[in-house]
Amino acid sequence: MKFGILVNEGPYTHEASDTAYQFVKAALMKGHEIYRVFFYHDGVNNGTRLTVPPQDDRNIVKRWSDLAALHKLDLVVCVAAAQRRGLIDASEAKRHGKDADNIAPGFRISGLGQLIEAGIQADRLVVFGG
Amino acid sequence: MKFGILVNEGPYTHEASDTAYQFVKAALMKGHEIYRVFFYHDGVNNGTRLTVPPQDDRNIVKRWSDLAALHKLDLVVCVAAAQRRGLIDASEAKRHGKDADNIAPGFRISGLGQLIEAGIQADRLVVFGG
Amino acid sequence: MLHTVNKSPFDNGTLETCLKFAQRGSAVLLIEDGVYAAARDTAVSNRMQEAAKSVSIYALKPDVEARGLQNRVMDGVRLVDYGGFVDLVVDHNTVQSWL
Amino acid sequence: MLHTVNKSPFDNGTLETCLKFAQRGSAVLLIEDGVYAAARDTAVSNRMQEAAKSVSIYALKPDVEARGLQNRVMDGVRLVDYGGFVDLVVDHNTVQSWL
Amino acid sequence: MAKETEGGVAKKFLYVNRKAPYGSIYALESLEVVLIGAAFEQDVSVAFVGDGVYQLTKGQDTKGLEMKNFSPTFRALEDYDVTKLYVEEEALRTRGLSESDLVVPVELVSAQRMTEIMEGQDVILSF
Amino acid sequence: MAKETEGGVAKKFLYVNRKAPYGSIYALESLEVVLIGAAFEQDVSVAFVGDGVYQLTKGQDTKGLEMKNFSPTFRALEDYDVTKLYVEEEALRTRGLSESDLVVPVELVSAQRMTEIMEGQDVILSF
Repeated sequence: MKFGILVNEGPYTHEASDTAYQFVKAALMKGHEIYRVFFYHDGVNNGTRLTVPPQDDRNIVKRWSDLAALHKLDLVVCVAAAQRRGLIDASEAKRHGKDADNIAPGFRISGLGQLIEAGIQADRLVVFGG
Repeated sequence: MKFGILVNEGPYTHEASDTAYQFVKAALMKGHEIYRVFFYHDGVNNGTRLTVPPQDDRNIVKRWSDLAALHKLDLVVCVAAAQRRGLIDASEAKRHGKDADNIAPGFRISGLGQLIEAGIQADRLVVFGG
Repeated sequence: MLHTVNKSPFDNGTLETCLKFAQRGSAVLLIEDGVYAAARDTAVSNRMQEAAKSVSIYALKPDVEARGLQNRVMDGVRLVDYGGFVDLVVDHNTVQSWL
Repeated sequence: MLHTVNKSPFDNGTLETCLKFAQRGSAVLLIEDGVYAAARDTAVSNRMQEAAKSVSIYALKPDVEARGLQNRVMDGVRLVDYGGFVDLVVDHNTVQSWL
Repeated sequence: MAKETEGGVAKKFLYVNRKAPYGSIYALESLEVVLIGAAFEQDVSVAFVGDGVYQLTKGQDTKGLEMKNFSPTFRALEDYDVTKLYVEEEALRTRGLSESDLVVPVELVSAQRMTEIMEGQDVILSF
Repeated sequence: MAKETEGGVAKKFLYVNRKAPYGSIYALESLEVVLIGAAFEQDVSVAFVGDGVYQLTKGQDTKGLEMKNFSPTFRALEDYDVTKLYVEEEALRTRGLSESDLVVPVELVSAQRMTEIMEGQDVILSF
């Protein structure tokens, strides 16, 4: 079965990102397909490569990046939500005259249409929020 | 009177940062002193210079930076909370091998002791949260 | 003591918790989504009228206006602007934010 | 339909709202802080027992264990792991997350 | 439940709004999803339950907050062919509100009717 | 209310915990403030009300969440001279818990007593 996943809260602050990650991992292990993971609201903050979590804690961003690399997951960060919160990639940085970017490997920035499309294409859309 | 201010939520997502900003501005207009504004939990995200808010919306980060410049405010971002969430300055970036930093002008990163000290030194500590 | 409450009273227990611990004579300032508790004729307005007998209730005017409540504020709730919020903090020894 | 609830039932109305709209025969999965509603002998356990007569109640085991509730789960609540969560989603046509 | 359209099969999308505006950004960002989603020619409904009904109230004046008042945007939904707006009647009543306090025409529904609407969907996005 | 110490005047700090652990990070980051604050030799109290009492419960096993179980850290508070832990009795009872379910010795207090404790503070940090 094909799943779409929506993550609405940032890493560490709320458990939503953890639950979504464990759900995705379990779905993959059962042979399901993850059509897309879409990050909205504060969920966009899952896509920054600048976190330095405590040594004895999980690395939420890296966990997403690694899982994406292993399973060719499509991790999409909403551009509008990302702009409000300071999550940008190199081309966005250039376009808006910013001197740095912070997006993590495996994530891409795109529009809200990608969420709707996931709702259309996937058999189930599951929302993880705060 | 001397005020300490604690901001616990990020820009745009919760109104806490707006309320804290308006409170600080009003206190300054009344001739009070702002001993320090401390950013904790998701509040650290107020300190990123990479936001690109919509044209017709307020620019929360710039508003803090401008107010800090005008009134020599001490805007302190908690280092532990910031590391979890990917808010870093140049020296933190270097120390942790990150290739970019994102802190905005007028903010500095320091420890939680700065919050306790604000509680001790200020006549009132006011908490703005989510 | 000054208490602030920033949550709507309908889907959340924050206001109730604040009132449980607010001593007679203290002040309660409704801010952000907390201002919905200041409206007349709601499921919590009796509770608020009762509370107003033992504590002073204030509501932050810019938040009241943003939510279209300016003509619905119940008797006994005083509106303050951000400067009034500052004055309330000055006038009380401590502030407790109920989040 | 599968409903998920991720808030504690004590300071928040999310569970109550979910139960209000959950049709007889649907499934309710308690996750994250929502699992506190699965505990025996609390102020909401009668409400949950009542709800269990018309909907199937599940709780996410890793969340139950993290909160030390493993020996307190009330009769009639079924524990599932993340794989069981996936199966519940597969077995129902839609999922509604009550946040 | 999906219905056939020229472009293929349209899915039934329901957006469920449970949060008041301005205190947090969920209400505004939910509306942004509805607007973008309207371009996809699906079968769209929007539900307002609990504090979500506050999003639709008249008389919002956000100047003091320096925020944008987005309540007029709900009036534009009709131009996007988003016309099925359902409001939980009890939520309105609990908050001392009636249909005349809202910025757009809506269908007031009982909890039972709202349940049926929810049960009839393919995709539910909750905020 | 402030009392004199060798280093000058100590203020009375109260940390008020109202959030359950793990569902959000407030509980953990609140504890981090208490630990850092302990070094400042102030007069520290910690209150647990509502869902905050869940932070102290025994038997937490977070392996399945891949998170760190921080409940044992409350036992270390004594080493930092943080010994005034107040728990709202009604909050415990409502949740089917008693003092024996908690990882540390605490003082169970009535709502009235908790009010008095709050009123006696100089600085209140709420989470």
